[in-house]
Amino acid sequence: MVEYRALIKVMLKPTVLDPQGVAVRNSLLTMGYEAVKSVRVGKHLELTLEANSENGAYCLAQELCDELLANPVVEEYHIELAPAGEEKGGT
Amino acid sequence: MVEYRALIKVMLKPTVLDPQGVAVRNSLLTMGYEAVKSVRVGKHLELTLEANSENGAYCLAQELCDELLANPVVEEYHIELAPAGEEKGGT
Amino acid sequence: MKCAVVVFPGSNCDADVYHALTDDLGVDAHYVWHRESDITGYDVVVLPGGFSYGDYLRAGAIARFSPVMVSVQRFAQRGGLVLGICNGFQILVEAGLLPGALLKNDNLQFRCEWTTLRVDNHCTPFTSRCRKGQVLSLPIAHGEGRYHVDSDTLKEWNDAGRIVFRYATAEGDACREANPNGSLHNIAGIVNREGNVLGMMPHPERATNSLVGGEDGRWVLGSLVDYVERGCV
Amino acid sequence: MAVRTEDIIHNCLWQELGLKDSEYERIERLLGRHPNWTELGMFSVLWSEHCGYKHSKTALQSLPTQGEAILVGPGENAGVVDLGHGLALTFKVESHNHPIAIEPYQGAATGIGGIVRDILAMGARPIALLDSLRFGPLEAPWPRHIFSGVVAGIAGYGNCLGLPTVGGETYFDEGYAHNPLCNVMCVGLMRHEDIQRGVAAGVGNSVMLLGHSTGRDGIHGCTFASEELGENSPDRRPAVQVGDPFVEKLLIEACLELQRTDVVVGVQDMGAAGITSSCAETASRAGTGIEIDVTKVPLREKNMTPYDIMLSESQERMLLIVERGKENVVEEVAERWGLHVATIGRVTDDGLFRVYEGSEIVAEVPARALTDQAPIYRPLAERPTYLDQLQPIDEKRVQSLTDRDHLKDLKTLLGSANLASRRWIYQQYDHMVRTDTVIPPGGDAAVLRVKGTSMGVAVSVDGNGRYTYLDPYTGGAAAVAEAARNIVCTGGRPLAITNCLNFGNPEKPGIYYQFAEAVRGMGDACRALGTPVTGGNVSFYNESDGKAVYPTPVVGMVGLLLDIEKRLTVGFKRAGDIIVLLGDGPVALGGSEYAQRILNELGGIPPALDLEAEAALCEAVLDMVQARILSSCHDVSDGGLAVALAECAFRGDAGATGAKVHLEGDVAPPLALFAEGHSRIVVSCAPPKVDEVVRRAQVKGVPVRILGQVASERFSIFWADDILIDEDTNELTRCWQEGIPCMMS
Ligand SMILES: Nc1ncnc2c1ncn2[C@@H]1O[C@H](COP(=O)(O)OP(=O)(O)O)[C@@H](O)[C@H]1O
Ligand SMILES: [Mg+2]
Repeated sequence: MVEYRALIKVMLKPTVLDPQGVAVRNSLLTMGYEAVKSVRVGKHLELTLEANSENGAYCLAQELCDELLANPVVEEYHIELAPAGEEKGGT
Repeated sequence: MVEYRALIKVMLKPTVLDPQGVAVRNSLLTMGYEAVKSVRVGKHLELTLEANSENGAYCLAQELCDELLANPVVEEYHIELAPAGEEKGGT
Repeated sequence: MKCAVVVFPGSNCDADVYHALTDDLGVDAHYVWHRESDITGYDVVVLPGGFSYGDYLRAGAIARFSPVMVSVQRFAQRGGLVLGICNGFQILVEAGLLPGALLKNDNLQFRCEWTTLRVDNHCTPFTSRCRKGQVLSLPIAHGEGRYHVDSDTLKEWNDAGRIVFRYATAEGDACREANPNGSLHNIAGIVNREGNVLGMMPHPERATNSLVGGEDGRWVLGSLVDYVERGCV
Repeated sequence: MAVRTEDIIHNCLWQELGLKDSEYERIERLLGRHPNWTELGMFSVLWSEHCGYKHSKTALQSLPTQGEAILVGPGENAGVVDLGHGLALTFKVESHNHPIAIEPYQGAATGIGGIVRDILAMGARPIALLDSLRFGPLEAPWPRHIFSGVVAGIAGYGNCLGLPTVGGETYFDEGYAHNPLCNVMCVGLMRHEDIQRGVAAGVGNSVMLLGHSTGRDGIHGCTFASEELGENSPDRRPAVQVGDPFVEKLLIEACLELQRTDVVVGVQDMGAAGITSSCAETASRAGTGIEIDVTKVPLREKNMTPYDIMLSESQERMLLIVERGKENVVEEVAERWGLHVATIGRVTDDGLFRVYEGSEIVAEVPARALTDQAPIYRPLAERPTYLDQLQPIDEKRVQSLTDRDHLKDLKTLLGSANLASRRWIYQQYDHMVRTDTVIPPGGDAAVLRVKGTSMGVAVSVDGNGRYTYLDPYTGGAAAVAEAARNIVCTGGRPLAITNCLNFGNPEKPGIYYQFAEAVRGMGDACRALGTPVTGGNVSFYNESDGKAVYPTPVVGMVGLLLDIEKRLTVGFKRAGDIIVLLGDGPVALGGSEYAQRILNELGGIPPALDLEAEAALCEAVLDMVQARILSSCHDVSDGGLAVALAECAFRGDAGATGAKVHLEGDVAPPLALFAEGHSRIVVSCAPPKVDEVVRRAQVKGVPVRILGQVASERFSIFWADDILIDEDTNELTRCWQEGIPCMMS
């Protein structure tokens, strides 16, 4: 068993209104940052997983997303795997 | 002026309690996913920016994080730049 | 009528539902802990409001994996009546018992206030006491109540009258001004295909006594009592 | 890493922990030796102002604490008053000022968490929250950011707990621009027999920790709360605590479940100074000793030293003293609710607080030395010179303002930050959950029903920093008087108060003068109005870069309605009802909203307060409540009479949203409309009841004046034959409702 870090990005589908993104963009505009053309806000999850292989880790992460971490009705996700590396504080 | 996409990850500092991460991990455990050793939940932001150069875009993103997008007291952030490419749904 | 009020860790309207049912409507209600798997013998199961599991990740996302939800699924499949209020609605949607999703309010704030709703389908076990188009005054209290669903389902649900409540003005106009959270088509409550599972964001249990502001919640909870007694709408 | 005792002595390291040299010497004397680093840390937190009340104890001793209704007075986690029917109410206010200045959302959220655990420790079910907030003017971005963060934080935490936030108060003023204040109050309900004490009773009993795991969060939070925010504060900032309302909710249910098992002999919340203060306090209250082993504490971070563990302020934890051999009962309940639990030690009989790390003793100090033997200072009080330079606002000048547009001024006031509708705030709070909120936020006091009885409980939180700045004694008294008036306006009889005293650095004589005078005023008012003090909280050092906050005593009051059907609300009920002003105290423009917003005058001399007149007014209204002759009731406070009347109209029932009022008298129109004063209440009644209202007022010696009539939807105020104000109420309502949302968007 090896430890992997799964970096998971969960975003609202492009067709779903993201009021948070709109609000962030508006405040940036009032702060004078006109160079910011659009903002979308989603979630970023970092998991430490045990798996036999990188592929196994990927499949596990995918399963977790499908089951719990993302809501397929409105969200889409993207998984990246990284070596476990330095432990960054426990949960 | 060129368009860039800034992908920004904002996470609670490792020493700060992440109640969401703990709750997600606990529920994954009761669902039988014992291979998941830790979970942390943060934000992912995608911005479209106009800048003169990649470096300019990076500095702008950094300024935005310091000013508004991240809370330096409890959070840390990480910026990645990508070519503007395909627009992924505007705000 | 015998009613189960499911208690998830973090539920906080369980006692309110229990109290409204027993004290104001004279219903025989019982708490059911989320780890229990036996819900036989009940006529109605209520999933109450609150913040199950802190509403962390997404409202209702974790609660749907509570052991009791397997029984609730089965109960619903056999035609049992299930009412999800607020967080209960969010759990039903996450569990796939109702279509769609409940997203952050468009104003990005938690909202607690009285709203007015139009009854668009009075032929359900949950609205049998109402008239079509009747306007009910019920409170909302949520941060994630913006109903969203894909356009095909929306059309199907619309056409089949499965959208039971819409936020509307006191005159019954489901306009933008009457919408407290940006919900698609002002949707406040929907029912499943079979008509036995209803989810709604507003809180009928907060409006069963004039002392705390109104009695319109009895139109909903009382409809259930009638239905169970009569066995039909 | 352990700091060696030699280094402590050589480098005077106690100074880094905020201890004075004399305090260090006192510790040496109490121990008869040098303290080690962990011990020094323990003293530094318990002897901080926040925990030790070093500078405030003497003044606070003058407050009245006895009364018929008092079941538990100061000294416990919260005071308790009797409601009758075997029921009791517990309540307390606490400040979280420093944390919100750094991180408004989490600062406010953890403030709620802390006060709720105080109530929980008394054995009560928390039933309601209130919040008293102060920020700088909303025109500036930083106060807006703090304000919106604090409101969101209270909402985020309180709503998740299922506790209704039913009231509060919110002021915006330059005096808070650099020192925002957040005071939160929690109210709990219980049966008499369930009252718990924070005692480590019964030698041999187990000391258990329930709730969250322990991390490095907030180490030295209370030392930090006892310092000014200065240039170098960022480095001294303790790790900000992040609240976990979900775990707190579980903790509430688990503690209440344990309450029914009889295995718990003592409960103590863990707030400031975590394990150190909770252990020391329970042992010292019980006159016992306590020993614990830090290796038994569930941790969430690696490499934590005994020092870290003892001083951690991790949230959502409770300390339980449990009958020996019954630990498994607690463990079962903890398991059911998914909470961490651990037996970390036991009660002893030697009066010592002994800390082990495994088998090694890492600290050993008398519990009482920590809790009761902090030095007591009698700071120097010196009347600040600014007070002698205050001049009454030149009323002649104001009287000459005959050409003012009073309607325009009224609209400006109604839309101003301090007078505009608070709906933007309380609609973010779940104020209805638990279905007991009979009078929701927006009235004078909030009223909760007590299910299963005909009773109601009224709660209010009040204070006026600007008045206190201009007249500290009267400001302290006025906070009590206003709270009482608010309770009485709903038909409740005031029972008792708790307070939160927010001041600058007490080591400065001018600040201590403000403090001592405000406390004196508060004490006099409590005696006059029959509302003893059941406890409170002091927050000093609200200064940044040497500039102190407005002195802000905040009073949280509870009252009782024996028959909730007799409650009264602000709004007019029927057109044609007669509007009557009860009380006729002196009015002034000093410190008023009118002076500030319209005249741009910050100073002046605020109105005087006659406590006897106030008491008579309260009695008169309560008498009328019993007789059921009133339709509505509202006190005249910020903004003066015109604003109070407008508020009655805004809240009026359909068809009763207007007023037609005639003013006259020896003051000029602007003063009659907008000057502020205490001891005034506007009531309305059906025409046939007017004589009785007048008679009952006169019996109590309360001046009465008939002002006019409730109208259907027009708001007009006349002066002899002149029209001062005449407007559609809807238009005024719009100004009032849009005030805050406009400033926040
Ligand atoms: N921060 C707050 N949280 C909840 N309610 C609030 C808050 N601030 C003000 N309110 C409510 O708004 C109403 C008006 O407040 P205020 O003007 O302070 O009343 P009063 O002058 O009668 O004390 C009250 O019902 C009060 O409880
Ligand atoms: Mg008032």
